[in-house]
Amino acid sequence: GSGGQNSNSSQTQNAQSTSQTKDDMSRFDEEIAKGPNGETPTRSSEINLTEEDYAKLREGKHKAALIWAGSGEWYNALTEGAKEEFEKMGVKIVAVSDAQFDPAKQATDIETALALNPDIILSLPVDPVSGTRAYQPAVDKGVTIVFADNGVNNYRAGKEYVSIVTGDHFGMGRAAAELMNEAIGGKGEIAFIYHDADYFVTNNRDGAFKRAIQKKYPDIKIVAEAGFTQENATGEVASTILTQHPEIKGIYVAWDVAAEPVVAELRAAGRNDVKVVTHDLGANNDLDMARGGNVCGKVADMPVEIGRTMAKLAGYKLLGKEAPPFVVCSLIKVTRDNLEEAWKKSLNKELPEDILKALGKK
Amino acid sequence: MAGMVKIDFEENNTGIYALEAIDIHKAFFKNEVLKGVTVKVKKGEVLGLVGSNGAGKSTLMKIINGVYKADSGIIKINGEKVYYKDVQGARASGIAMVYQEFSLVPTMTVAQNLFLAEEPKKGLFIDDSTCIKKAQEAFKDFNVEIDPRTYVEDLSIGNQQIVEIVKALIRKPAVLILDEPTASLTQKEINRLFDFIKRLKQQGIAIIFVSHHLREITDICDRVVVLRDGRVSLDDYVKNVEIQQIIQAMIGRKVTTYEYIPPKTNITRKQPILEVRGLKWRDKINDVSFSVYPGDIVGIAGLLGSGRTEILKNIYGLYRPEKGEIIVNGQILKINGPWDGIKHGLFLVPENRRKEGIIAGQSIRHNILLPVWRRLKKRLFIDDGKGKKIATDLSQKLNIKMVDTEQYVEVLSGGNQQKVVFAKSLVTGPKVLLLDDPTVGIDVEAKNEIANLIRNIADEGNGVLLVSSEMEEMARLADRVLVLRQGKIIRELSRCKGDIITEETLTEAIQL
Amino acid sequence: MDNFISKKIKGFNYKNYIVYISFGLVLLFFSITLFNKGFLSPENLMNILRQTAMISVMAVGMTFTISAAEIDLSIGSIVALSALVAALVLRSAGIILAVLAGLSVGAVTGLLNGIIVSKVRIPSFLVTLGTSSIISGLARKITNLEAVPIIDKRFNFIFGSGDIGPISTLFLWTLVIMIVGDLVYRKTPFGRAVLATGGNKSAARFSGIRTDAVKVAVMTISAVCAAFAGILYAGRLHGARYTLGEADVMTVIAAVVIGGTSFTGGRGTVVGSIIGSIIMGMLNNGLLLMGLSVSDQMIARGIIIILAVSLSLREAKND
Amino acid sequence: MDNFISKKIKGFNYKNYIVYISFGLVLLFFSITLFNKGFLSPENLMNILRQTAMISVMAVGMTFTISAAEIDLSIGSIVALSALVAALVLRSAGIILAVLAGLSVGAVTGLLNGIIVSKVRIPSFLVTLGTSSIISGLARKITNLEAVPIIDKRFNFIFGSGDIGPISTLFLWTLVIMIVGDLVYRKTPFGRAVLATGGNKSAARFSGIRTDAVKVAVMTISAVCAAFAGILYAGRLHGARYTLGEADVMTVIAAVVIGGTSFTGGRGTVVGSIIGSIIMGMLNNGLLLMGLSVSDQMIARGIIIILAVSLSLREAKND
Ligand SMILES: Nc1ncnc2c1ncn2[C@@H]1O[C@H](COP(=O)(O)OP(=O)(O)OP(=O)(O)O)[C@@H](O)[C@H]1O
Ligand SMILES: Nc1ncnc2c1ncn2[C@@H]1O[C@H](COP(=O)(O)OP(=O)(O)OP(=O)(O)O)[C@@H](O)[C@H]1O
Ligand SMILES: [Mg+2]
Ligand SMILES: [Mg+2]
Repeated sequence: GSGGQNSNSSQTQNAQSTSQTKDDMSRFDEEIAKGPNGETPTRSSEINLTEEDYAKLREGKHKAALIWAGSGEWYNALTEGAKEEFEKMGVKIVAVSDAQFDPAKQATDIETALALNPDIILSLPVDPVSGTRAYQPAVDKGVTIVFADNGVNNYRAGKEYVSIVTGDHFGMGRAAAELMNEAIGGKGEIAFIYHDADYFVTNNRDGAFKRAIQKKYPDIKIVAEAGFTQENATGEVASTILTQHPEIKGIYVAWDVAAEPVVAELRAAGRNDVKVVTHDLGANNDLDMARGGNVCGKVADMPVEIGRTMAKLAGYKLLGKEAPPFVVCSLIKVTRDNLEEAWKKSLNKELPEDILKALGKK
Repeated sequence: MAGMVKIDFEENNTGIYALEAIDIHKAFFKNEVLKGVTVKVKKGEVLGLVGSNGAGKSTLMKIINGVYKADSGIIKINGEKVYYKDVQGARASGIAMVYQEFSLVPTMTVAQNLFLAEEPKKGLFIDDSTCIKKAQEAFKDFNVEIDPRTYVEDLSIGNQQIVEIVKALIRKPAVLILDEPTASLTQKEINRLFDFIKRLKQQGIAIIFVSHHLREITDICDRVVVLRDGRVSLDDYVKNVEIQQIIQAMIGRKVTTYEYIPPKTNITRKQPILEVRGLKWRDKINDVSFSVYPGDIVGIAGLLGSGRTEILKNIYGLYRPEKGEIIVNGQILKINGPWDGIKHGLFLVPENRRKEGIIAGQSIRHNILLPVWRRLKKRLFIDDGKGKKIATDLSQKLNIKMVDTEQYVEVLSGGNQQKVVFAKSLVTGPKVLLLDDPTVGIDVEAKNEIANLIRNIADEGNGVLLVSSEMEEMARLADRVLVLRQGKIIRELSRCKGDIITEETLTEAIQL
Repeated sequence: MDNFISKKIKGFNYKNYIVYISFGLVLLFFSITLFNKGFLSPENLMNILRQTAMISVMAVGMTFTISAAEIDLSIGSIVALSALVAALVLRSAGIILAVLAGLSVGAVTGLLNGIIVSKVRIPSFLVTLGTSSIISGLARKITNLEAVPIIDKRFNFIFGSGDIGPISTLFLWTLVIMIVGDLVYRKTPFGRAVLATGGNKSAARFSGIRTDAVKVAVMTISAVCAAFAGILYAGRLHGARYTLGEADVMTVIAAVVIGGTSFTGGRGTVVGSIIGSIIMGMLNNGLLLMGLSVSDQMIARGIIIILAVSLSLREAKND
Repeated sequence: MDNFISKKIKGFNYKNYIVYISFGLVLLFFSITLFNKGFLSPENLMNILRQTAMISVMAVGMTFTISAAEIDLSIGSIVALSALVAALVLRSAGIILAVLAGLSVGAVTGLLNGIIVSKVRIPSFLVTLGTSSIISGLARKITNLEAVPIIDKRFNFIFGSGDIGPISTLFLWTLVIMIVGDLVYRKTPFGRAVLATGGNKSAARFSGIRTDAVKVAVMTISAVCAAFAGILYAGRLHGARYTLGEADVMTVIAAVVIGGTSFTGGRGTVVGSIIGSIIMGMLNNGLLLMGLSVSDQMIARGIIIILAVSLSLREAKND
């Protein structure tokens, strides 16, 4: 029945999309983020609460638990965004958890958090498969659940959960491809260092980047592909690629932290001609970018925005408002020129001093 | 009692051999230890096996018990060839052994150790209550108080030795091997053991008894076999041989043993080098006071558990005295640990070789020089050349049987390990030497050598405090003897005050 | 269990009941700080027991291994592979076959570990580090990183998701494993052989114990327990994934050591290890309920572990 | 068994040179399988040395700890905190101050570990597991998970990014630490005290060694080495973040054990540990050059480690 369909389509949105057939262009272009059940995305800017709404919510004295998959700057921003909105709604955050990407730990965290009887759970699921079971206790208790980035197999918006708020991961991948194209002047050989693990966010971004290069930029060749699981262990990967493919002009790395050792290796090899493109903001690499080093392009999504929107959508549910099932936050292509703006938009933070100096803005 | 020995020896004269080990060869690497040794023992016969340290006694016994595989040679039980490749095999053939080295599991209780690998079971599970009951009976037989529920690591070395013996006896073997069972036991326990051995003889059990105390051999054994350089150099009935003959067979010459070695110059007892005042520690030592003067060798005699070891450990800074003062060279010491003791010229030779004496997994050199690495420092680094020389000289002086000083201590024979422990005390050149059973398992010849060394140390104006379970050693060295009972000094014997100090007088002094 | 404790105390081995004091201290701490936050609610306590089940099961196995002075780092990878194998077999075959398949992953790996350790004499740390890397690799390849859902309701009920009355089947499994493990450990010749091998290998040999066989046995036990934990994970999560158990090795070892089993071997208790695992579970649970940030949870966890153990040591020594 | 012992009769612990055979085997293996893939190119070899520098530095410290029969699980967290502290201090102060600040993170943690281990007598495994959790928490809080870039060119050159001729400063640092460590370990009374303490603690005490002080010292050494590794990471990456060193603990311990240091303490070599760390580095590098997938790398790594060590043991015994 429908259950089967759901799980299929949600699979499409997840891991499998990396292994999708590259043949038909059309299939690829419509590869915009779609809801697990094929819902068309709504812009996060369209999600708003009025003053009355806030006032009403404040009377509820609700409690919320934030059940994340990991922790880091990105999750901090996510939490910040949610906190900000929840404060307006008078919602108290009673628990924040980090599953360290372990589905069992996440199941545990959910059970534990429920002992605090939260009315709201904002969560980023580690694993759509085991998620079905993991969130069941919360569903049974009628908790208002809003997901980030991805849903859970066999769940449907408006039923088990309110809706999903996500960055446009396919879009991010494609944007990265564009940046790479600009960076190396439209032609040349590049290396592709991807996250070799089953995690939909990175899988979708990496997959989209690769396909975009193959489809849109025939003059750009991916001559070296290597996966990693340890974000600190990418230096070895980069150096071996340089040994075997000294001719490369650019390297794509799955995300910012993983790109740091890569940049270090490029420096050590004295290869400031090799351009690095990656995802997410991060002081170390952004400084490198500001000083015109190897890093020359990044794509960032809007964790703060996602957090805010998730909180608002929870508000929708509590107010009985009709909530869109699938909301997508925009992304931002980051280069040396718009670093300051990007930090503001994405992380809601000022650019660190060192970087401002490097940009000559201080 | 000797008479009784002869009697049932005659009885068994015609009986077939319970155990024969014929033409046994064994080499460890290039080190040929046994070069064709044959020993036979009849039912109800006690065979004494002697030989100097490193002669191969324990190796032979371990081969018979299936621990080592002989390079060649055959073993017969009741006249039939047997093959076994491990200890289970040997046990199946009715052999049990008390090993020379510590072979209990310290982290398990006494009862658990006694029945290890053949626990009595009730249904699926071990019947602990029976274990404990049987154990208690066994200890009552031996009339020692050991609670089967205590952990072996909490037992004194003496009591551990008793547990080892009981563990072998409890297995009701047909052939019983005792490898230096009397080490670190006092006369009291030894007598008990001998009573047992006699009982077992009557039950027709064949016994091999290894010891360096030739007196014990002549007391309890029917026949004696002497090993020398991996060969049998003597095999005869005890009634036919004199102790001196045995020694001759062991080391190729006679040695005069046992008589008192007097100080070179008589001792002037004015300013004590070590003084202990009103020492109290737990319930083991109560108000103990005494002095040791330069040139003095003071013995502490007492029964097992009388607290001799504790006195030494309190002086040395291993235990913190609850009351009392330790005074060295007129200076009251505040000792927090052995390192302080050593700074003030104290050094202790511990009774527990394995636990407190050696680092088994390291070389002879590293063990001997352990207390003096600091002194061997030349500018920043250790002068290993000098260290090697010192270690080699000492090993030769004590004639440690070894390949070289880089050899690991764990592969030395028991007696040679003990020599290593004693050697440590010599490198430090102590002003006050504390000895706790310093010559356990050391052979007659080396014992003489060490006795002389100890006397020399005293003669150089140092003090020696000697604890020994061997009264002959005490009698040979001590100028004065403090008799200890339950942590109190009940009597002092002093040669200069005209007391006679001999094995007999001492034994009787501590008993009553 | 009471007479168990008292027996040990008679043996003057306070080390064996430290863990109970630690347990009391941690429980007390959270009962006070969280008395109005549902920490002591029956549901929450059952949560803790359910959530720690897999760690507890592995801790039982690891108790044998560490008591024999060995270590097993491969359990984490075994969890994942056994769960995946069971889930895959379940697609085409029945529960029993699936479970056997999962367990056999453990049995094979454990035997391999044990044989290399005892025959080739490589430290178990290295051997199991190696096999762990191999098994993880296989777990990743077997489904090419994809998670395998389990739809068999009976399987899911029996292993992990079901409740009998208020009691979770996971907890029942823990009880079974604990009781069996404890009896084998304390009451059988094999248990004694393990302790002897760990406590003094040569003494054990001299007493006629086949220490090599013992080492093979303990490595196999811990591996099979890990495989069973994997099956429980699969049942609890209605699916298997190659990342399962990744983070568990350290938790398990910590549980066993807190439980009073000594790294040098020869000393330990199965029940202690279970308590140790529950202590770890209480920490995760309590600190989350306190609403601490992830960073603060880490700091608090570290402090509490050290404090609890120190205080209990003091206690234990002072009487 | 006898054969095994016979090696020691020669007064020669064959365990000490196994690592060199393993090293040879692994090198040979890759030279053959990768002879045309640049494995033996000078740049690549220098890459390996550069990339293993931090592990090597930590391995030197850990050699002391394990030789004294202790373990230090907190090094990973110390790496991160020391790097962050150094980077932060560097904003407002000079290199020397920054380095001292970083190292003092190690010193303080190490002292704490050591004192708890030796005075309270909690197994170092538990103590350092606890402090590791505390320090990681602090590392996360100190900058609220933000990375701290380092702009000081001199710092970056000296610690990690610079080359002197063809030689990376990272490699030079490794050399310095190795030589100092090896001399202290083999040639000083302290080194002998460490070995004695690990070999038989109470025998060492009886011979006048302050075993408690030794334990404090070794815990401090490994912690300070970790702190220095953190500084090298910072210099190499031109910045610090809380995730540094996360995965290093196991690698370091493995390097030390492959290097021939025994877990039960009392024997080991510093150079061996360095070789061990380089072996681990060669494995990463070689398997990547082979173009294996991550999964296959894992499998291969496990197999090679076990095979290399077994074969070398065989070698070592049979001559
Ligand atoms: N496991 C072993 N490995 C190598 N050599 C050994 C081993 N055991 C004993 N040896 C050597 O064999 C020789 C005989 O040792 P053994 O223990 O049999 O002597 P012993 O007669 O028992 O001496 P002691 O009277 O001191 O006990 C010694 O030189 C010893 O170094
Ligand atoms: N319950 C115990 N726990 C730990 N160690 C103990 C215990 N009982 C005895 N010992 C240790 O055993 C050694 C000897 O103790 P004890 O005096 O009881 O036996 P002993 O040496 O035969 O006595 P003595 O030296 O008077 O013959 C001492 O080092 C003591 O610390
Ligand atoms: Mg012997
Ligand atoms: Mg004594």
